[in-house]
Amino acid sequence: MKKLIYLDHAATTATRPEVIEAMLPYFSESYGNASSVYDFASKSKNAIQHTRKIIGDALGVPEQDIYFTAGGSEADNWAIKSTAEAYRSKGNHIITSKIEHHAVLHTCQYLEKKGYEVTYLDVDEDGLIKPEDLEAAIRPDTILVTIMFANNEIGTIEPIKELGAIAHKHGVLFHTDAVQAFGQIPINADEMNIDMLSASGHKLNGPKGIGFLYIRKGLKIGPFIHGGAQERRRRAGTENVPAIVGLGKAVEIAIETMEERTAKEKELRDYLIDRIMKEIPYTRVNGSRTKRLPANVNFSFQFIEGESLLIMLDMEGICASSGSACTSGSLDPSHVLLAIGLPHEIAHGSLRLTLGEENTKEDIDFVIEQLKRIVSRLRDMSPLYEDFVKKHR
Amino acid sequence: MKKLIYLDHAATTATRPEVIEAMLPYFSESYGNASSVYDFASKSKNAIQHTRKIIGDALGVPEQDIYFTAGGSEADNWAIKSTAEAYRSKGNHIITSKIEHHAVLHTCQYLEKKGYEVTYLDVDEDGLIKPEDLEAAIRPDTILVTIMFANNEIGTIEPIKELGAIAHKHGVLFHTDAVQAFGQIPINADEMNIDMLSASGHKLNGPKGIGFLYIRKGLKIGPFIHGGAQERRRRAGTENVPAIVGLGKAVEIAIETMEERTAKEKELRDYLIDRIMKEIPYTRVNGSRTKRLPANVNFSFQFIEGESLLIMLDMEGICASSGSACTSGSLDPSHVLLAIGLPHEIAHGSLRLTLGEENTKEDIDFVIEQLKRIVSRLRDMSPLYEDFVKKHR
Amino acid sequence: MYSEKVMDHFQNPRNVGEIEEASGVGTVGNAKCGDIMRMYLDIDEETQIIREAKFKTFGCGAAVATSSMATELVKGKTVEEALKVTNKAVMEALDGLPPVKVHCSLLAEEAIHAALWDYAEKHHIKIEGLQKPKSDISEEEENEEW
Amino acid sequence: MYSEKVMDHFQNPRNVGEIEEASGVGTVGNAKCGDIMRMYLDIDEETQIIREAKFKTFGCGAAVATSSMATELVKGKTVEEALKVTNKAVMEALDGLPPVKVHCSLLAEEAIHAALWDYAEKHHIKIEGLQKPKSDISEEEENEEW
Ligand SMILES: Cc1ncc(COP(=O)(O)O)c(C=O)c1O
Ligand SMILES: Cc1ncc(COP(=O)(O)O)c(C=O)c1O
Repeated sequence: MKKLIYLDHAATTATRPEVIEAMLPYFSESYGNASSVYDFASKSKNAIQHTRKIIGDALGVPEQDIYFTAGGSEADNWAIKSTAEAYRSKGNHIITSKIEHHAVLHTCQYLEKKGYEVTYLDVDEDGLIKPEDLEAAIRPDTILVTIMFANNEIGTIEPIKELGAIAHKHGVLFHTDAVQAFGQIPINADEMNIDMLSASGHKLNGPKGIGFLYIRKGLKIGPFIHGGAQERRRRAGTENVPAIVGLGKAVEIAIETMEERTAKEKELRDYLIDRIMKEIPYTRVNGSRTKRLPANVNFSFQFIEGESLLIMLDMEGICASSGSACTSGSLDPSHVLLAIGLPHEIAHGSLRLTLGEENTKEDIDFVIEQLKRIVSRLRDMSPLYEDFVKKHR
Repeated sequence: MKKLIYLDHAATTATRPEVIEAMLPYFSESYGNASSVYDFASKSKNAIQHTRKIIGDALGVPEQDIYFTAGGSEADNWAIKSTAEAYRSKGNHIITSKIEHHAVLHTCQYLEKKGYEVTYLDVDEDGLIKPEDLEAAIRPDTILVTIMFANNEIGTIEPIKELGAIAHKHGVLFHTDAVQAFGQIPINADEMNIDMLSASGHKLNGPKGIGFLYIRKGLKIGPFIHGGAQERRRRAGTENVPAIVGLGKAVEIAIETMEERTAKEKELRDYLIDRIMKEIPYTRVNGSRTKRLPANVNFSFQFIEGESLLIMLDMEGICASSGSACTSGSLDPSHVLLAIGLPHEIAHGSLRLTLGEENTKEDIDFVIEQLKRIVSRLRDMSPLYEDFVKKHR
Repeated sequence: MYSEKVMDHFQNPRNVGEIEEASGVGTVGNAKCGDIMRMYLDIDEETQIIREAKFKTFGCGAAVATSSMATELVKGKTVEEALKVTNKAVMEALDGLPPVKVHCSLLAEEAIHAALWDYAEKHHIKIEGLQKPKSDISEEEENEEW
Repeated sequence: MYSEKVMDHFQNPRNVGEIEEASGVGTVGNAKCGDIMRMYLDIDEETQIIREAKFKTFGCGAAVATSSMATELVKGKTVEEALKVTNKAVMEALDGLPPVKVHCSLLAEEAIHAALWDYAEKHHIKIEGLQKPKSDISEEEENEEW
C-alpha cells in the first residue's frame, strides 16, 4: 500500500494517542453520569471541570463561561439563533461576512426566512473584511456581528480585535467562529472583544462530536437544546464525559505545542507555496500571504477542475480538499473563492492543502512532484487550456 | 475499597468493551471526514452506513430515515421544535404528557412562550396515559403528539401503538421519546404508528454524546442544526464517526441479547420489589407492575427524604437515584411522582433502582439489607415518622 | 459535594432524638420543599442555660448536618447567646455548604428560634430580640446562575 | 463513489486530444457549473461513418469518464447510429454514476450532438432527428432528498 499523506487537517484530524488514553477510563470505568449525587459520579464531574478550566485558561476567560456542545456547528447555531431570539426586542439585524462557514451562513439564511435581516459583508481579494465596512453596516437595530476568526478554505485571519471593538463601540454583541483558529493561533477572548466564541475538538487532534461555545458572563443567551439542568441549565443532555476529557487533553497539548508546531508548519507551508508558484504556471495562491493560518495552503490552478485533481492526488495517497469538505457533493464552486473575486472556472480549479505536525518535508516534496505531473496532465485534457494556448500562440 | 453496586442504569451505562473496541480504530486510524472525496474517508462513510442499517433494521424502518444526533435531548428538541415550525401553518397546538422527560417538557414550555399551545395529558396512578384522554385533546389545530415510550423514573410503558393510531386517525404526527425503551423492549416504529422516535446511545451501553432521531420519509421537518450537508442536509456537523460506530455495535448487541438479558432483569426486578414490599413497611411501588421496563424499580418510603437515602446508600457503594439524574441539584420533587398523585412528602422519599446485566442476586440481597437498615435509621430521625407513630400509638 | 464536616455530621449526627417534656419545641420547614426540622430544647429556668438540645429532621444531607451542628452550637449556651447562633455560624462550623443548600442553614436557625419561641410562650416570658419565627422557610426562586 | 469502469476511464481516458481539421467539433457545458466538454469527430463523408472521435474535458472524474466512454461508443458508428447513443447508454457502459453526477452523462450526449450539428452545418446537410443542441446543460435545482 502507498503511504498516506494526509493534507486535510482543516477537515478533521486524527485523535492523538494521549487524548485517547485520557478518554478511555471514562468509557468503562468512571462512566458515571456527571449529574448524579453519588461519589462514583464525582470523577465525571471533576473531569468536566478540569477541561473547562483548561479552555477558560487558554482563552483568558472564566472557566464557568465555557459551555460544551456537540461541535462547532452546534456552537455556531446556538450563538446566532439564541442571540437573535434573546435580543429580538432590540432589533432584528445581524451582520456577518460572505466567507463564513455554512454553519454560520445557513443559520443566517434560516433567520432571514424568519424575518431577520442579514448583511453579508464583502471581503477583499485576500479574504479580509474591512473594518470600515463593518462600521458602515451597523444600524441601530443591529443585534449581532458574527465574523469568523480564520477562514477554513483560504486560511485568512480576520482582524477580530478591531472588528470586535467596532461592534462594542456600537453596543452590539460580537461572536466569532474560531473553529479553525482555536489551538492554531493565540486567542484571548477578553482582550479581543469577543462575547461568544465557537470551537470544535476534532480540528485540533481532539475527538469528534465535541466542541464548545464561550458565552461572556451576563449575556441573556438562553439554551439551544432544552431539557436537563446540565451546563448550568444552558445546554441539556447527559454530559459527554469521555469526549470532554479528550477535548481538554487536546487543547492542553495544542496550546503547549503551539509555538513550536506552528513555526514548523509555517515553514513547510511557505516552502510548498513558493515552490508551486515557481514551478507550476498559471497558478494563484488564495488568501492572504501574511495574515494566514500556519497550516493552510490554497491554490487555484487555471484551466483544470478540482475534483479531478483530488481523485488523481488520492490515487497517489494524498488526501486533500477542494473548497470545504462539508460541501463536497455539492456542485457549486466555493462561495469563499467567489467572494474573493475568482471567476467560476478558476474557483473550480482550487485545491486546499492543510498541514499537520506529522507532515514532513519529504511528504511535501512528493506532493509537489505529483502536483506538477497531475496539473500538467489535466491541462492537456482541458479545452480551456487548449483555447488559451491557441489564443496566445 | 467497597464493591460498587451500580443501580443507576437509567441515568447512564458503562460503554461495553466490544463497543470501545469497535470505536478505537476510528479515532486514530480511520479518522477521515466522512464527507471527503478521497478513498481514505470511505471507511468513515461505510461505517456510518453500517450503523444506520443496524438501527433501521432494529426499528423496522428504512435506514435512510435514521439521522444521527448528539443524544436524546437533541433528538427531542429537534423533533418538537422543527415540527412546530414546519407545520405552523396547519396549527399551533401540541399534545404531550405530564410525565415526559425535561428534554420534552422544557422544549414544550419554550414553545409555549413562542405562542404555541400545549396540552399536558394527565396520567393515572400507574403513570399510564388514557387513550381516550388523547382522543379528547386532539383539536383541528393539533400538529404534534409527543408521548414517551417508557418513563425514565417509574418505568411505565405507554400504549404507544394505540396512541399513535389515534394521532394518525386525526392526521396528526406522532413522536415518541424512546430513550429509555429502545434496546430494552421490542419496537417496530412502522407498525407502532410512530413518525419520529428519539434514542440515545449511552442508555444501552453505547457511548455518550450520540443518539438518533428517526424521521419517517416524507415529513417536512427541516434541520435543527444548520450548516454543512451532512445527514442529507438535515443535521450539520462533522460526523462523529467513532461514536456512531459505537452506537451501532451497542444497538446490535442490545437487540441480540434483549430477550435473555431482560428476562433475567425482570426476575431480579420482581424479586427486589417483592422482598422490599414485604420487609419494609409504609412503602409503595411507583409505576405499573405489569407495563414496566424490565430493569426499573421505583419505591417511595414514607417519612424519609430521598437525598439522605442516596447518600447513605452511596456510603455502602450503592449507586442509585431519586427522581431523574438530570434534575438532581433541583429541590423540587419529581414532576413524574407528583403526576401519578403522590403527595409532596412521599414524592420526596422516592428511590429509583435501575438494573443492568452485571447485577447479581447477591448484589440485590445486599441492597435489600442496606435499605432496611437505612430506611429504619432515617425514620428514627424523622419528625414525620415521630408524628405518625404518636398518632397511631 | 459536601465538606467532610457535613458528611461527618450527616453520618454521625449528634443529638438525634426527642426530649420528653422539653422546655421548648419548634418545628420548621415543610414537606413540599423536602425539609422539616424539629428542635427540642431543655432549658434551665434559673440560669437560662440550654442543658440539652435534640432534633429530628426529614430532609437532605445538609438538613441533617445543619440540625446536628445547630444543636451542638446551642448546647451549654444561654438563651440569649443561642439567639445569636446564626445560619452563617452553622455554615462556618460545617466548613460551608453548596449554594443550593444554604437554605438548610436558614432552616436550622429558624428551628432554634422556633424552639425558643415555644419556650418563651410556655413560660410567658419575653426573650429580647426574638421574633415570632416563620414556620416555613420557602425556597427562593431558583435563579438562572449565568 | 465511482464504479471501477468510471475510475478506469478517468485514469486511462480513451481518445483524449484534438483532431486537426475535424469534420465536426462541439463544445458544451460551462465553467460556472464546472464542466466543459469538447468533442471532435472525423467522419467519412461517403459512408457517414465516424472514423475517429477525440475529446477534451474540463470537469470532474465523471465528466472525464463519460467523455471518454462517449467517444468510444460513437467510434465506428454511422452518424445516424451515433445519434442514438444516449446518456443512458453512456451511463450503462460505465456501470452507473452517482445521482449527483448524472448530468455529466447528459453533457456527453449533448457533446456528441453538438459535434454532429457542427458537421451538418459545415456540410450543409440535415441530419434526421438532430436538433440544435443546447450549448449549456445547466444544473437542475438541488433538491432536498428527504
Ligand atoms: C426519557 C429520556 N429522554 C431523554 C433523555 C435525554 O437523553 P440524553 O441525556 O442522551 O440527551 C433521557 C436521559 O437523560 C431520558 O431518560
Ligand atoms: C470555520 C468552521 N466553522 C464550523 C465548522 C463546523 O464544525 P463541526 O464540524 O465540528 O460542527 C467547521 C468545520 O467543519 C469550520 O471549519
